[in-house]
Amino acid sequence: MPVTHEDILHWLQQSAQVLHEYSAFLTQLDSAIGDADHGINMDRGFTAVNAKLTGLSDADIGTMLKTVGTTLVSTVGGASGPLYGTAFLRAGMVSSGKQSLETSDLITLFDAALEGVKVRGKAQAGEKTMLDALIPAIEAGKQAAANQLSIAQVLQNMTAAAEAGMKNTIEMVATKGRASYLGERSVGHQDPGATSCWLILQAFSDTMTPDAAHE
Amino acid sequence: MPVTHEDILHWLQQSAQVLHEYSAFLTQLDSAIGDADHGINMDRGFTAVNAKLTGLSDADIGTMLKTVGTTLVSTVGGASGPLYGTAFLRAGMVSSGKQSLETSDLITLFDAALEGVKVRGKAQAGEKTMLDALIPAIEAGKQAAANQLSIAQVLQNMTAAAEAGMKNTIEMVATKGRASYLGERSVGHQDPGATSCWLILQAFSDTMTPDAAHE
Amino acid sequence: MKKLINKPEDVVKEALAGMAAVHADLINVDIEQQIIVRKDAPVKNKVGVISGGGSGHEPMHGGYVGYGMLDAACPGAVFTSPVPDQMLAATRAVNGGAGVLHIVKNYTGDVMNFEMAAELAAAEDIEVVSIVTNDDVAVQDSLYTAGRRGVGVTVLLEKIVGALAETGAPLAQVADMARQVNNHGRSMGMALTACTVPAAGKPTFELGEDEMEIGIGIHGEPGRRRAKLVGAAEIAETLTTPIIDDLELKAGEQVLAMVNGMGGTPLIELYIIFNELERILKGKSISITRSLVGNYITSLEMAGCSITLIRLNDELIKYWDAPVHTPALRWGR
Amino acid sequence: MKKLINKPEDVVKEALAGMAAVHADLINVDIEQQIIVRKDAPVKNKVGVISGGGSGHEPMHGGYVGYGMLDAACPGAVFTSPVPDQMLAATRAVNGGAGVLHIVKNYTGDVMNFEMAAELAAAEDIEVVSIVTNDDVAVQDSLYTAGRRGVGVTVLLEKIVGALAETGAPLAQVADMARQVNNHGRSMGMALTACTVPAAGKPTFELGEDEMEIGIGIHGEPGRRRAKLVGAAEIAETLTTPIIDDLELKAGEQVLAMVNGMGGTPLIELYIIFNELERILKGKSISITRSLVGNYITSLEMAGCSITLIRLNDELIKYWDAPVHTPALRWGR
Ligand SMILES: Nc1ncnc2c1ncn2[C@@H]1O[C@H](COP(=O)(O)OP(=O)(O)O)[C@@H](O)[C@H]1O
Ligand SMILES: Nc1ncnc2c1ncn2[C@@H]1O[C@H](COP(=O)(O)OP(=O)(O)O)[C@@H](O)[C@H]1O
Ligand SMILES: [Mg+2]
Ligand SMILES: [Mg+2]
Ligand SMILES: [Mg+2]
Ligand SMILES: [Mg+2]
Repeated sequence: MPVTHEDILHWLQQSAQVLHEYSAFLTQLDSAIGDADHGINMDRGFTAVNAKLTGLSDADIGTMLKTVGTTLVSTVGGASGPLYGTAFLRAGMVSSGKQSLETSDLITLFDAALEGVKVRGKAQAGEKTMLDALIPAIEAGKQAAANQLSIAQVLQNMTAAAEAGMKNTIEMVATKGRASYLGERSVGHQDPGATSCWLILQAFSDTMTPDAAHE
Repeated sequence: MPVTHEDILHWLQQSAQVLHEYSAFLTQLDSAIGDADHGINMDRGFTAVNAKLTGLSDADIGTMLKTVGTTLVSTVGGASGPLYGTAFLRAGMVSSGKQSLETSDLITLFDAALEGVKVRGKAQAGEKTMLDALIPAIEAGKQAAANQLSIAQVLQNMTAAAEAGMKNTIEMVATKGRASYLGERSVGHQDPGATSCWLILQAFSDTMTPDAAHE
Repeated sequence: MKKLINKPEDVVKEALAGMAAVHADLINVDIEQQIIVRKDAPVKNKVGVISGGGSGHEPMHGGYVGYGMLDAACPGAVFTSPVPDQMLAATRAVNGGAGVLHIVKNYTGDVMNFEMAAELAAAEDIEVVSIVTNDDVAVQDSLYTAGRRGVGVTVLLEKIVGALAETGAPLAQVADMARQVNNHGRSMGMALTACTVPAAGKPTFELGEDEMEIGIGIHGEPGRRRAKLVGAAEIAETLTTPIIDDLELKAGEQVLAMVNGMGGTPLIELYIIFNELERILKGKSISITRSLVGNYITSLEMAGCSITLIRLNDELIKYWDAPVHTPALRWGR
Repeated sequence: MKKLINKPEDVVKEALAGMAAVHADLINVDIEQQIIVRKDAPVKNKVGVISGGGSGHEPMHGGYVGYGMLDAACPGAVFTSPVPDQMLAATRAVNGGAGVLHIVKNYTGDVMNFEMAAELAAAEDIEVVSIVTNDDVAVQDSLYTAGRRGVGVTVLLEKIVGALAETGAPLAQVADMARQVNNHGRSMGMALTACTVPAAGKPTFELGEDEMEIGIGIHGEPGRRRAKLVGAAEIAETLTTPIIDDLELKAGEQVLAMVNGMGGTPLIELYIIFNELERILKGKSISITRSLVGNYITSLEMAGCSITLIRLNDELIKYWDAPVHTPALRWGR
């Protein structure tokens, strides 16, 4: 079963809800190695996204994701605004006109998003950023796709890899973003952006896994 | 035995020492209903007085007390500076040229000091100030003098009355000085100025009571 | 106690040395006599205007010494009135032959010390007039008590009266203006936290996480009452209403409004309070013709604010707008 | 959390409304677009100079909008870079036909958002040059990391560059001057306490009664290291030495020195730090030719300070001394 237009809508709603619930937690993570606003930022952005979703019920997936991107750029600010904004914008650009996504579309979409984050943020793996959740997630997704797993399982594997990647950030020394100012003192703390990245992937996976939402 | 020039010197030294020891306590009292400086103020003033004492070994009692007065005026500031300063100045004026003080001289001296505080501060008994220690002390002194008690006992009675007066300030509503700004909230706190007044009298009494200093 | 200081007993002296270094173009600081004097003092035939009080209220008063405001300031120990010697030295230093105005905040200590200084100055044939500010509506005015405290109005009065003195007006007129400003001004303050006198080393009082003090002065003292912490709108209302009532401000009148920080409150919060103040006054058709928002009369690092309103007329506006050039207030030159 | 606010989510909006009311003569505040624009913008044929960043650093940047300094400022949420929409709106509002300079503090978020705004402005044929300030010596400069933060120099640079822009100098020259000031300036900060982001409700970190953070930025973050609290002399030494070393300041050189309060530290302590700074520089025969002491780039109610030094030459002095008239800095008019 491909990812439908409704699934995307549901995913975004779910993301908004989860980011709202985890707002204080993300802010607390950011408080340790950043400036105590990541949860507030993501919550503000996805609340704005959520408000736009009703107007998007007839749009194609590309338009939807591009709208998410511009909304995040216009409402989040900070580092995460341009980064997630660019990610969704790029994802939208490669999904133009689509009403549903097959596994290969999904991989293309995530690759584009990753490229967007990299170009915008000039970071790479191992610098203790959201990339350390996103990169292993996409690798796991490609692996799962190569193994012909279902879309739901592809997303489950991506989420699990993102979670592992997120946990790996704890031991990393930050060299990009605000946490880099702390140098060695950044070690021992989980990166907030990697955490929000995992939450968003998890929301996607939950959306595509029939029973997950009712757990 | 009259109060000698040396007794006065000793009293002033003793006052400086006691006010230094009680500085934090007086400041704490002032912190509750004032501005947390009375101990600091008195300590600063009597430290300056102490430094002048060596230069006064040949002076008469009047000159000594006047010097204490001007020194306090010049170094204490706040409310207590002009009040104690004026008290000692007036006490010095009525002791001009004296090398020793009989009981009656002592009463005159204290009356003059009290008059000085009253004229300068425009307060009266019952307003929760140093007057509430000084006034009952002088009354007790006059009573003791009328009963022909020794100077040491006069001063002991004065000190006891000052202590009782000081304790009575706890229940008073302040209407003069900084504590007046607290209105009813000033009740339940002992007045710092009444406390320093008691300490100074106690130092005098100790000086004149042969064994007190060794207790 | 967490402070950027060396030894508590050196705080005032070292801060004065710092001020002297930063503002060498405007002021001379006499560390020995502990006075801050306008660079070009005494200004011939101009009334000298001085003030003073405990330290810990910075920028008041030293920050207001300069063209168009004070001729000298006498900073005492932290929260302790200066001594008459300082006031006498300042009076001498600024006497340009037209007499000297002493601006005294109504605190027993300040009043008595300035009184003694005035007596000493009189003995030297320097004409001195003292005026006492007492604008704090949190304290009831009464002949039988120490009366209301002098707080925020003092700053604005020093500006207005300083401008008048700069014109060469005689002492009696300058003193009259000071009394007029004081009569037409009222203030009230509140605190979110206490503060710590360096030599005391401990906060002046303890306050719960959800409590505030209403009706504080500027000496780290508790206020008239303790209350549950509420929002900015309600706080502004609590401070403003007694001021409006006491001044009997009417619709159509105009005021100079100051929202003053107690030292530890960031500017962003003071602007929020001002926003509320504006709303309240607009609701009563009183217009804020001039305003000042920032830390002008503080209580060390205390968090909190005070509101001051002065009823304006054209003359007061003229002297408010006149050029001033001091470390803390500057415009028009 | 003890703050003079209403709802955390309304802090920025209400503070802007307050600012608009207080400084109506100098600035227009567009609450909707969340930008603060100089009253007479766009000034024809003058380079527009804008800056922006998270709120919570007041008076920066909004307090520096006005004659001789910024043409507009874009305040983001507290400690959060503003969004490109704000920067684009500000860029449009100040474009007088001579192009617009974006002054960007080096934070990943600020840099990326300003970058996107510049792209959008370019698409509208508005010439934009961005310059990035990165003066914090607490952070090691490196091509492989986010690099040094932009802190205190930003304020002084806005003043100097704003004065140059006021002369009608072309964009390239204004941008060159900005780079020059940034290259010749360094800062370092320390904290005695953390601060609380209103929407977060809790202090950003915990610090013991005898501890301080050395090498902090301006976002309530912990510093490079935690240390035992020491006296003002030693603190000034700790902050100043790396600045002097990094700038390679030599005997005989002159500097513009700023001692900046983080928001919760009283002025009296900042003067004490300045006194120490003066002593240190005097010991190295470096002269403080111009100076600024006060709260200029803050971190909400954090207690602490930062020191900034900029190597001066005659040209920089000229533009520093040029008239400025903004809510927070004013002289010469
Ligand atoms: N250059 C970068 N590339 C990728 N991600 C980054 C980069 N810089 C920061 N991030 C991510 O952004 C997160 C912080 O976002 P947020 O707190 O919203 O913004 P800010 O740091 O501006 O306050 C970090 O936890 C990190 O994952
Ligand atoms: N008008 C007055 N008459 C007599 N004593 C007074 C008067 N006002 C204040 N005092 C005394 O002064 C004491 C406070 O002294 P101090 O703390 O040194 O000065 P300040 O109040 O200026 O800080 C009070 O406790 C009170 O006993
Ligand atoms: Mg952050
Ligand atoms: Mg006191
Ligand atoms: Mg005092
Ligand atoms: Mg941020």
